[in-house]
Amino acid sequence: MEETKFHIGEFEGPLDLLLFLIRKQEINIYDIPIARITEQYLEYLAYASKIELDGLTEFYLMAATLLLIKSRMLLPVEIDIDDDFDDPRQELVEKLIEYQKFKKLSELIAEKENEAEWLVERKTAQTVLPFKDEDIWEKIDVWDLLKTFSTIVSRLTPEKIIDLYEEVTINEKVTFIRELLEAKTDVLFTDILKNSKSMLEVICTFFAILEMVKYKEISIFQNRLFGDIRVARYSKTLHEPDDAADAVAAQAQGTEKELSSDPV
Amino acid sequence: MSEKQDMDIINKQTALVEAVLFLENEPLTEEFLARVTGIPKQEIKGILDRIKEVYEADVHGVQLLNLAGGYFFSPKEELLDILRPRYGKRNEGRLSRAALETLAIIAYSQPITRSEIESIRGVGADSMIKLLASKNMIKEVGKKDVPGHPLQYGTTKEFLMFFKLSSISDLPKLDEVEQERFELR
Amino acid sequence: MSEKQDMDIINKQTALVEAVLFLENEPLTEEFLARVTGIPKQEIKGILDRIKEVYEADVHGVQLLNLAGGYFFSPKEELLDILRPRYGKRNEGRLSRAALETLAIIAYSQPITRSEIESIRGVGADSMIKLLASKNMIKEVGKKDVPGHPLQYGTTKEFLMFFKLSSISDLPKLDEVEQERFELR
Repeated sequence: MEETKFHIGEFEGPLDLLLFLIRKQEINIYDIPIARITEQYLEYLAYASKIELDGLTEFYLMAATLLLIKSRMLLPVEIDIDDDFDDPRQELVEKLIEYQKFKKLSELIAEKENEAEWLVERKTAQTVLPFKDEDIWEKIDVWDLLKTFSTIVSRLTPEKIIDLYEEVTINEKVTFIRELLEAKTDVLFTDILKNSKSMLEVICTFFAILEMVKYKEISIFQNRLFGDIRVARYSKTLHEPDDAADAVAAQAQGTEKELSSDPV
Repeated sequence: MSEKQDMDIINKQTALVEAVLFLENEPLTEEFLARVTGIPKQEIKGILDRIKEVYEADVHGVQLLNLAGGYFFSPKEELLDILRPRYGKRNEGRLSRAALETLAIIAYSQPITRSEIESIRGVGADSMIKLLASKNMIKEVGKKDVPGHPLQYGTTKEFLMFFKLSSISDLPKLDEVEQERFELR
Repeated sequence: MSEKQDMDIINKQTALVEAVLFLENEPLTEEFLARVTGIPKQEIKGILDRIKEVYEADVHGVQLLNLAGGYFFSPKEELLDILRPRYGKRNEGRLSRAALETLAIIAYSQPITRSEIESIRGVGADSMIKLLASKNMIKEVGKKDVPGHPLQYGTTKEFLMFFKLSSISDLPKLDEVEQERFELR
């Protein structure tokens, strides 16, 4: 075999291989030199079976068919006067042409598939018709919120839940501290911790405070070592006496990354 | 009734169908549109043709498409290149050559049995049939009236949608030269 | 440039804006439309006016509305009575669920950004955030320390009052079984 650069997986079946051999030699499909083609087919198969064992059954079946046709061709044929005898290759030729047709059609379909490679999707509608909004808020209570949230949570994949968990606790504490500071100008660390039952909550509270200090949302004070920490709303005049720094601080508030150098 | 009044009614019906097509986010059949709008089914087709025509104007960026018997608005093809980066979603699950060959045989020769497919391809078709069925591209459509009553397969609505065809008769055709090549002499 | 070419460009831009309004399916600002389409912001207004005018024709069932700076297509008023039995209820139902879900996420996960909400619910949150903010249930509470510094939302005092809570820590907790799902694995 001159070329053995291809392997069995490249052919979708014995018909595909046969078509390949026929095309390669530009043979007229209606007059296949069956002996030559059979020889080439078997050579290929002998090579292929050395490297691949799976999926060869059908290829061997075709080999048997080819050999059968070949032997029939060799048998002396009683030629009738009208010259109308059955060509042993007839059935195979029909199959090859039929197969070739569908190969062509599958190329057409493949082109269509390429066109369909991208979808442009419309987003799901949420507000379409004007609605009476008072209906929405009718009879909702805090348990509806919990129920809704727990349904949402149960829909989430574990990775998302882990993220959410971390955010919930620290962020919850941030919110809690904000609330406290809306009512009072300052609050003691121990007050914030008062309701904290678990170590995790204490840690989260601590992280929440650090976070808020970082964003210059609060200031923390401690008047003696190991004393209670006082948490107060951030006041820029306390930290940035000069005007230029004031402007920068005001601009940076809540958005900048730099750590605050507030004394602890 | 005056011509003016006729026109008013037609306009109102067209407007109503347009609004329903806009509100629903999926392909709608003529039957569905008739039921929802209360417009007689035999008039729906004419109204849809009218909407299609209106949206053909260059000023419009969406068009009325009809795939697999369902009508829906969709951005025009010439805008897709601009819209794709933001709104495009890659169609997952491209088919292998073997799957496409099997699908082509089923699409163009349906209804067709497993053994008929196998005789065309010269290889077993079991796993390809399972694969295509799992992708909703084909389904069982009946049984052949021969001994053993083997199952027959055909393509699905999803197949038409995937290949953007309004019906099976829209499948791409071989051109004449190719057609002749594949005629048996 | 010829008048014909000018018209072609205007038509193409109008078509593009229409397609974006259709795909986004919620109120869009002029800034957003300019950014997504690449059309200069000062030209967007003219294009929107043109779309508005086109859809005023009787044959159209939707119209371009502009509420609170957001442009969107909506069914015409005269069709609402016919459409409401089918779409009014369903959309209210859908809307109230969407609003409640969004509010629950914000309440339990605050502060939270729009894209975080969207990643949890899997759909756009813009219109729900606007709605909840207009009801004074949520407000902007800060900016997240990530590139782009997206706004973070949290609940308001009115939210606490509405749900008769003295503070956010009074929100009922997920029960133990569900809590376990939160445990780090």
